[in-house]
This record gives sequence, structure tokens and C-alpha cells, in this order.
Amino acid sequence: MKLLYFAWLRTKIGIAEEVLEPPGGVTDVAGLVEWLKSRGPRFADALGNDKLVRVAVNQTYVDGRHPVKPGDEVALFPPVTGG
Amino acid sequence: MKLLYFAWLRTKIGIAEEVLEPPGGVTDVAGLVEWLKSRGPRFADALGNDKLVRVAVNQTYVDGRHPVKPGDEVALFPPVTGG
Amino acid sequence: MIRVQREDFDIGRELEALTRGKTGVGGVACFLGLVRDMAGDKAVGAMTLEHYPGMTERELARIEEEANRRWPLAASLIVHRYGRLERGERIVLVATASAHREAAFQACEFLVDYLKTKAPFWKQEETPDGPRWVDAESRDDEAATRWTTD
Amino acid sequence: MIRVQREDFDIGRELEALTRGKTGVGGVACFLGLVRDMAGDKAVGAMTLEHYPGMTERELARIEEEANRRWPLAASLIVHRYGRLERGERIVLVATASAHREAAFQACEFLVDYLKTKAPFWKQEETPDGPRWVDAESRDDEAATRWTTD
Repeated sequence: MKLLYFAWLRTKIGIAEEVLEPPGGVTDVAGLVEWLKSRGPRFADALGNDKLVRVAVNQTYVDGRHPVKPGDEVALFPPVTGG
Repeated sequence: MKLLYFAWLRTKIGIAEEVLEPPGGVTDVAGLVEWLKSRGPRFADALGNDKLVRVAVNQTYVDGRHPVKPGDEVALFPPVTGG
Repeated sequence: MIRVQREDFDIGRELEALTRGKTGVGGVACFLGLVRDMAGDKAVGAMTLEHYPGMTERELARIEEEANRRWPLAASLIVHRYGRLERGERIVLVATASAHREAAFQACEFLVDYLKTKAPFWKQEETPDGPRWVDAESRDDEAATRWTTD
Repeated sequence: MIRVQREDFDIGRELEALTRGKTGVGGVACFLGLVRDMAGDKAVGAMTLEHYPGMTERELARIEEEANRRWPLAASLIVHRYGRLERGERIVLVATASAHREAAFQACEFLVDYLKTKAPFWKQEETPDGPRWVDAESRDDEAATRWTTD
């Protein structure tokens, strides 16, 4: 699974991109975010406020119930501010 | 008094501009239009439908009750179609 | 700023001049009117725009002032051409600059609606059946009435 | 058409390309977004626009398709820049061409509202206190909800 972090999620976590496989119990987006938060204080801080975390799986916006599986590209980012 | 005609009012009447003094009884825009209609079939035809005649006195839109006096610039034209 | 002219205009240059030095501007809304090739069901070759020199400028300036009273604009511009224009040619540019886009969009629509119902311009189209004065569209009047508050 | 690019764009040329040969177009509505010098009460020197390559293009294309489903557009365009931009620089151009102006204006506002809430771009401003990620404005979300029909 490829994980991408953008904007202040990226600067808080300190990583732009990583490839890893979460434990077998992680089957959806909500589970993935919970697991990521357990990886350390930087993750816990960056992902602490659910309302400020947007998730895209394979470049499409999804909600917490969306499944994640090996090979997915999962991006986590704050609310967008373009335009 | 200077009279100006635009667009199809101009082409129907056959004059773009004329300088004249209407009779003393003509004191407002409605009276002026009535008097103009009496000047011949071209005027009667062009000014026949009140709804399609707009009037500006000294380059400002006015209604039929607006006074007209010697020296005024009075323009008559159809609804505008610019933009 | 308002301008009534026979010559064409360069949109990029116009917008650049409009916002130059005004760094508080976050959004510019603009409208570009072009000569259409179909009016109703008639093919149009070209058109001639007649106007009322003097009153046109006064009306456009009045409309622009009204927009600036209603919305917090950093700058506004109306450029309207007259004379003979081929199809596809630019007729009018309306642009409004503001710190935020909502004001810019609303003011731009207001200006376009009002200039279509108040600015003394008249279009005469060249059709296969000869020249034809364009009829005013009642929906332009309706579009303008939405800005009336009383 | 959509484009995501580092380079600047020329509005006049973009609009000309958009409407070229499309002589049924009567009106083009457009929106130009610029780098503001004030964000809240902080002076901003420049900003860097980060984006999500791949998803950005997908989202913009999806939004553009939706606009074309909702309104009868002859053509539409979104050009969005990324990278470092000085204040006053152009960020985004949105343009919609239609036979009538109402559709062009509505579609343009829709596109701007949606790209501000959906397109994965993030602004980091350079302020006297150091770099600062711009917070999303809740009113952008509110602006986008007016297009939801259910």
C-alpha cells in the first residue's frame, strides 16, 4: 500500500510518501487512520482531529467505511485551499 | 430643441437628428411624442407603439411626464440591445 | 473605468492594467460578449452596433458607480465596442476585481444585466434576408429586475 | 479542458483558443484568481501551492464534466498553477462559454466553488512570522453546498 501525505499533514508527520502494509485487521479507511495514529506522536498529532483529515483512495475521495487493500494508493490531507 | 432618433426609429423616420421648436402646448415628453406622431405617417408608424419607445432628455432616461423645454436634447429610441 | 470604442481590446492587458498594484485583489470576475452566428434561427454574418455617444458613457459610468456602491470592489472595467463587427468578434468586456470572489461575481453579473437593459446600444444584424434590427429580449429585463431591492 | 501547470498563462490567448471556431458562443464568463497580499491580518509575501499530481487532474476533469452536464456549455477551461507564486501573480483561470450568459456565469461560479473545496491544492503563505499553511475557509464549503440539489 502506498501512503501519501500532503500540506501540513506532510510537514507534521515529516514524510511525504511511504510504502507499507498495515496489519491484517486494518480493512477500511477508519481502521487505517486509527492504526496510523498508533505509530507515534507525530502521526497522532497530525491525524488527531478527524474533521481536518481528508482521505482519497486511488485518487478518489472516500469516507471512513471505504475498504483499503494491498496495492491501493491512499492519500491523507487537510481540507484543500486552492483556487 | 434637438431631437435624436436611433436604431429602427431612425430608419423608420428617415432622420437621425433635427433641430426644431414644437408648438407652445407641448410641455412634456408625452405631449412631444403625440405631436411628433402628427407630423406624418413615418413618425406615426415609428412612434405608434408606446411600449417600444424609450426617451432620454439631456442623456438621462425619463418618463412621459418629464418636462421638455427649448434647448433640451431629446432622444427617442427602441429598447436597447447591446452587451 | 469605462470605455466606448471602435477598436478591439486585449483581455489579458485589460485585466493586468485593472489589477496592477492592487495586491489586495483575490479574484477577478469577467464577462466577454462575442458576436454569435445564430440569432433565433437566422444565420448572422456580421453586425453593426449603433450607440448614442455621450449618453452611452454616462449610463455606463452610472451603472459602474452603482456596482461600486453595492459591492466592495477594488476595481471595475467596462469596455464596449461599436461599429461593424464580424461574427466571433469581441463586443464587450466587463471585469470586476475584489478581495473575494462572491462580490466580484455578483457585481460582474449586475453590470452585464444592467448594460444589456440600459446602455444605449443597438445591434443590426446582417442576415441572408438583409439587415435586421435585433429585438430586445424580455428576459434581459427580467435578469435586470433581480437587482431591484424595493 | 483542464490544465495543471507551473507556468503562467495568457488570458487573452486562452479565451481566444477556447472560443475559436465556436461561433455559437455569445458569452464567456471567467474567473481569475490572484495571490492576495493580505490573508486575514497578515501581510503575505508570496506563496507556494502544493498539489496532488494525478488526483488534481482527475478532480478538475470530474468537476468540469459535471458543469457540462448541468449547463449547455460550448466550451470550458480550468487552468490552475502550482509552485511558488509572488503576490499579484495569477493562480487560476476558469472560463465557460455558452450561447447565453446565464449558463456561462452559473457554470463558472459552480466550477470555482467546487475547485476551491475539492481540487487537492494547498497554499502555504510566506508571512513575516514564517511559512503558514492557509486554513480552509468554511464559507467555501458553504458556497459549494448551494449547488447540491438533494
